Amino acid sequence: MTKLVHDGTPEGIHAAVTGWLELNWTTEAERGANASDEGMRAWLTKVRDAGLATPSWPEEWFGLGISARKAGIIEKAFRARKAHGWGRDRFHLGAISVFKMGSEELKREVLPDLLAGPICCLLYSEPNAGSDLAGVRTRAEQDGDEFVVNGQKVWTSNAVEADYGMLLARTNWDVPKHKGLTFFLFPMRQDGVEIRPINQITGESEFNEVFITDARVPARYAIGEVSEGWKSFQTAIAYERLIMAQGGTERRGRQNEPTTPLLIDLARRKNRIDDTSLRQKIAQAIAYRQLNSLNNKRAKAEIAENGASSLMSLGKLAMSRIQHGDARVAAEVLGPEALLSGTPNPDAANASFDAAKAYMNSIGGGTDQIQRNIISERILGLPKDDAVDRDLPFKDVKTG
Amino acid sequence: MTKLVHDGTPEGIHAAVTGWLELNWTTEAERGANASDEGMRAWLTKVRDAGLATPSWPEEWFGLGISARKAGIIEKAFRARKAHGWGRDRFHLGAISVFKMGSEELKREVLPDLLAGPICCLLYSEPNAGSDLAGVRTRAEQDGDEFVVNGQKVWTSNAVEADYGMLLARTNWDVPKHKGLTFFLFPMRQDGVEIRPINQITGESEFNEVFITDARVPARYAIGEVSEGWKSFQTAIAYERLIMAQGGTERRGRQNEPTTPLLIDLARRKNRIDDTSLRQKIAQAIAYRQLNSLNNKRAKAEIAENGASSLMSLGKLAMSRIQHGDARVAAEVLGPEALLSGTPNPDAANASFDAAKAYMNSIGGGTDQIQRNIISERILGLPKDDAVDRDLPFKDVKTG
Amino acid sequence: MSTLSNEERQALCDMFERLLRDRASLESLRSVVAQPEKYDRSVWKELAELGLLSLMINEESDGIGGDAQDLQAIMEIAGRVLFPSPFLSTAVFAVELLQACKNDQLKQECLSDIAAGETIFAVSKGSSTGSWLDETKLSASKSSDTWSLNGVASYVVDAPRADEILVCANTSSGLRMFCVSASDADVQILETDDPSICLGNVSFEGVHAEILDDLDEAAIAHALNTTLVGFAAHQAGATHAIFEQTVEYLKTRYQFGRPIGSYQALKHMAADLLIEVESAITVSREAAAALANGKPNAAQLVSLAAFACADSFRDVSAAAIQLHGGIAYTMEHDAHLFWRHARAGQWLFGTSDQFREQYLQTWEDAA
Amino acid sequence: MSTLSNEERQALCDMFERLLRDRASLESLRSVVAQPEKYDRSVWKELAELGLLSLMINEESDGIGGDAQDLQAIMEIAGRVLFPSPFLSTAVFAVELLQACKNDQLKQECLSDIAAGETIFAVSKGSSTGSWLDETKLSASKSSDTWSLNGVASYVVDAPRADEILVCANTSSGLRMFCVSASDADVQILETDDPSICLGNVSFEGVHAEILDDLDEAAIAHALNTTLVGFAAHQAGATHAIFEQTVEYLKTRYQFGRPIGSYQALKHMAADLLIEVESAITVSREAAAALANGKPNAAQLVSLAAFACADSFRDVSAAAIQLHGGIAYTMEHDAHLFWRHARAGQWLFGTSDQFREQYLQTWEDAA
Repeated sequence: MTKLVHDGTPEGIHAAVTGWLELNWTTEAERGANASDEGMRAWLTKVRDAGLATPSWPEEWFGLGISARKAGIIEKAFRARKAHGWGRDRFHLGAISVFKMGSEELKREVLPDLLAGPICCLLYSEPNAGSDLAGVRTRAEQDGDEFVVNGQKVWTSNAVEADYGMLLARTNWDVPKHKGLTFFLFPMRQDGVEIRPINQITGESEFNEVFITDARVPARYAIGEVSEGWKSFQTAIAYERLIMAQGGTERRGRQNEPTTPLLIDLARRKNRIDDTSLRQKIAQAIAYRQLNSLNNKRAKAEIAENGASSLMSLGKLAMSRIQHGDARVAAEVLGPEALLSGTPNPDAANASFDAAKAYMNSIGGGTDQIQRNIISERILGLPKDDAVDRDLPFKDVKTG
Repeated sequence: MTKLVHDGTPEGIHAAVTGWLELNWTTEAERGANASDEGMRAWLTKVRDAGLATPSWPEEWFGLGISARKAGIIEKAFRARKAHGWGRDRFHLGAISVFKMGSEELKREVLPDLLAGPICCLLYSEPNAGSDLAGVRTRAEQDGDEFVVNGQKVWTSNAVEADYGMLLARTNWDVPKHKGLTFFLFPMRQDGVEIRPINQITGESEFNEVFITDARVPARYAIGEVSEGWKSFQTAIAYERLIMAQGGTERRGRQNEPTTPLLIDLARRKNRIDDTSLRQKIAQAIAYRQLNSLNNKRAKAEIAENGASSLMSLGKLAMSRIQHGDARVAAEVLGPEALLSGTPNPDAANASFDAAKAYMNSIGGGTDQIQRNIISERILGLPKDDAVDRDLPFKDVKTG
Repeated sequence: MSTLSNEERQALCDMFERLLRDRASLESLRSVVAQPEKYDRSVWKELAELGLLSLMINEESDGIGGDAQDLQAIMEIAGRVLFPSPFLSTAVFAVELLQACKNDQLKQECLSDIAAGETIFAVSKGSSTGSWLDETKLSASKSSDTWSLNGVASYVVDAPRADEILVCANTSSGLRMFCVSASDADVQILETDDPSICLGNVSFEGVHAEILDDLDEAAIAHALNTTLVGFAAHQAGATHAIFEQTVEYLKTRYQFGRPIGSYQALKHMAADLLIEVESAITVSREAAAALANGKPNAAQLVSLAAFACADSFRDVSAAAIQLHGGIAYTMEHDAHLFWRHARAGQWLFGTSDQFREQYLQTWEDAA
Repeated sequence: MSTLSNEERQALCDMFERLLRDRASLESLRSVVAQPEKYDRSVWKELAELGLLSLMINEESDGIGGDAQDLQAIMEIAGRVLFPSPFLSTAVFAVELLQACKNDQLKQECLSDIAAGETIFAVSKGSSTGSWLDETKLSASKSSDTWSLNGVASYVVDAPRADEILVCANTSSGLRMFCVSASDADVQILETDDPSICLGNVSFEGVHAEILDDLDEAAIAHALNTTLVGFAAHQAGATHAIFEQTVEYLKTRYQFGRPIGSYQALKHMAADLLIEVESAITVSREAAAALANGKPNAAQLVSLAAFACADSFRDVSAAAIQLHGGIAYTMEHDAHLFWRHARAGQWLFGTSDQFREQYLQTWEDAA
């Protein structure tokens, strides 16, 4: 429990954290953290206790009470040393949600643990609640000071690794859909939680189905009030978007502008680079990617200047055209080779994989159609569709 | 008033009408009909009186009371002689509407005249009632045994030539929109009817705006009951569709399969026929046209066999892709020549005209979007959108 | 012209449909194509017993004597369940070629073996792409009355499961077709992206071959056109099936308290797709009718059907995944089977671009 | 780099915007372009007085010394009202070429005439298509120190209203650029589909020409790129304007008791178009910035802007008519003015296909 000592100036913080790392992130500590769960937990506990996991949080809550900008100095120092454990105030959705919306009691109970290891998965989507997340039908019924949970969740990544799930469940069926939901920190390691991998059309299994049968969650693990979970959930996904945007732009940047666009490389290797009409298609595919990358760049500049940019909302939809288009051009470059698959045919296997994977963008995380709704309503200000289910008691909402 | 005498057999009818034409459609009669309105009226009166204008109607209503199939024999004979005046039971919307839906009194009053010359225009669309025809705001108010009409109609063809207009007007504003409409046979030749040509983006003026100010229509000229005009109107447009389908398929047939597709001809004349990628576009354009033509052929066969074909509803939407696509390929064939216009540059002028004219199909007579609604709801059985204005008193319907 | 009456054709179709429903449903596809030969030999035997393998064999050779329209009707049904089999290669393409040649003994033996379900054929242009619109890479030479073949034929449909291979080769008197025993050639099995197709590269090194007598390029083209009509019909049937399944899903899947098929964006996608679906069905039927009746525009319509059906299938099956949403992103769902098969259809006999070019030429020639 | 501060650029834009609002609104376009010269000379004079015609002229030649980014900002504004004028030919392309040459007297005279609004220039590659990516058809020969030109330059922008023509011609030492008095050449006025552009074919028969000294192909390419950025910005501005007008219409037009912009089919069209609109604006600005700052990828971004802006404008203006419905099918409505201008933009400096090809080459060269 020895907090980092610093003088509050950027220089002072930099010196303090560098010194702290020098002292603590020893070869031995590094080896320990990378070797085992216990080693990692020991290290993360040390980082937490020094206030370095969540420096922007108040001192009484594991933080140093410094500004986000100053917290960035700490992140940078950790990154430079390739040390683990920083930035849980920015990147650990479970910890953030509990910290921002949990009760005092819950925070005292779980935050120390959450900041020292456990990861959280997202128990949002259900087979019948995809685009319509507020339509979840997983049932949580109070039984003393616990809730008994029954239902099925899908498209959960890291379900196997997770200690907790951020669970959206229905606690009241007699009110309109947004008003009967509760948002729980749900313990995953218990009987009644069965995890099955989903086989994707790409051949991957990044996601799981989670079957929940008479599983239990303490009532005090509700994040926010019972049956007011939609508000907590909205706050949580706003943080999630922020996390994805911060993590995402860097990755996207690299992906968008390789030194030689992959399609040119492929066409050269397949001796198709001189085909005039194929060249047009390759050029257009590269162009769409570059235009999107330039739009992202402009969005960042606008955010830096005004704190917001409507352009941010266009990227995901644009990416669908890019990815489906790229995959189609790649297949055309390959010609009949695209009929093949398997390790002896890596180019064909990649082209097929990319063609299937493009649906991950155009369907997952809000379909293209949902994105177009969002763009036309939030950016262009076009009127919303009437929601037929908005004011109905949920039990009366039609489900087909 | 000398009806054609025939024995009711196909051969007998054929012989009788051929004989009648031999006797009456003399060089002199032909010259008269083509020379002046009066000459034409005299001829049409003769045709009407012989029962040849509306052979499928009962004998007491200017007809011969014969089947539609047998009426076809008469049409054929007239066509063979290039004689005017046949088929008003199939192609004169005003006469058909009055005959099918008008009161006994109205029929006696106007049918004799309608069958002997006058043409009818359609006073349906308004500036604020395009896709939403039942939303017309032209007002008809009863004043004794007349209605006083005020309002504006658009997209009326033949307004200048027309003696009557088929008018859809609102007679009750306190009931939902479909329930307050009256369908009138409206006399066009009166004060208070002002006609202005619409200048289309093609350079043509096929249509007019019709401004109606305190014009009058006798109450007995309502086709169907007052304020039950939506039903009459629906019946009338069903006839209109039939007329367009019967007239349209022949024209379309010719247009679809010229000996050499126009794009090939153009590409040859412009020395672009060897351009590989242009050839792909030309081929695809021709293909879309031929596929539509084959679908129409299949539709006709299905109609002949089953009396109906869902394929009939696809043609108009398909034609939008065809026409916009053709125009674009034509411009690409022309290259910079497409920048030009005017009589010295007929190919460019045609390409520009066709590009603009394509909107006539994709907007006029029900936009592509309306067509897609119809196809998805009526053919595929997908659910209708909720109509927010269906049950509101019309005066409370929002108009922006 | 077919020797079948409309009623007989309908009875044949009904029989075939029943067989597929009972023995080759879409549900069984995954397990069937997971086997090395990628088809169900017992179903094949049943096809033989029902006489369906002799659909295209003339009556004088004890076949049914069906024509392109009969084939079209059967293949539309097969397409609906992506029926995996060497039917098109064996019972259509090979039959048409053998019937047109003058090697009486070979013809008689092969046709009766085919009808009995005992011999599987692969047929190849011998090109490096598998396309029938690219040139053959094989050469044939004759010494003391026997022909031998040299070269490689790539992407040969059904080669890994074939007993006999019919293949084009260049001779001093032009392009001719030869019959080779598959065991004499070197067949390399290709791993395919679409599990329902069977592909191989076939190398010939001085392989003994029997030439098909009096079979000129026009005869080969006619057999190819019949096969293309069959494949177009197969694609049209598949397009129709995945579209129907999608529309059904739009009606039964609810989000926000209403069927997703009530959303205009999805309704309009479906309306546009319907044009594709109906066009595919129409053109495959029209091409079959023109071919069966020897119409002068038969070749034109076959080219049109070849690319129009391939492209419609590609676009409709791709949209079907999008319209289904997440559930179609799983291997368990059938949508990707159609999508993969449509993807394969882009290359199996020739590309859409090649058929479009050929189609344009038929218009130019006609003018 | 520009000599203007951000504030100065903004002030210039505000001034230009005011001028257009007062004197060159979209409403006035039809009457202006109906006149033989297709532009408003009094507005041109005002541009001169406000100094805008010397935007691209260096400070040492008494100009504003603006760069590609300043030009981009101005042209985006011009595009919003489809401002018809010879600005791009005269105040941009000609200025850039003249400034790069070493003919001091010619340069000084021309630049001051341009700044004063007294001379109109046309600039041409001398190709048969008007495209700068096709080869010049003109040849220049020199005898006793004077050059004379022969050949025909087609689809030359602004030629019918130009006093001077700058044109490329082939010489024994490669492609060079010449200045010709328009009165010495034979200018055939072309009737245009888009009334806001002015085009001519120009025949040269032994016409006396002054060669622009030390102006090599790289210098010509740089002047062209600046012009292309200006035109791309003009198209981006026009695209933005017609899109905004369309979205506004979707909000105010009611059918079936609700704004048509509440229908998902139209909302989704608008969402897709927004990507086109923003991409056009972004890429025209990025290309301008790269060019102004001498970035190595400037040529790549200019090619990209050239076809991306042309194609976005074409697609957005075409959809705008559809989204407006019947009202946009009338001459009185502005939508078709944008649509026609977008159509013309497909060919004015080169086709999108040509720029796409050029763009791909920049990637290949970079690799």
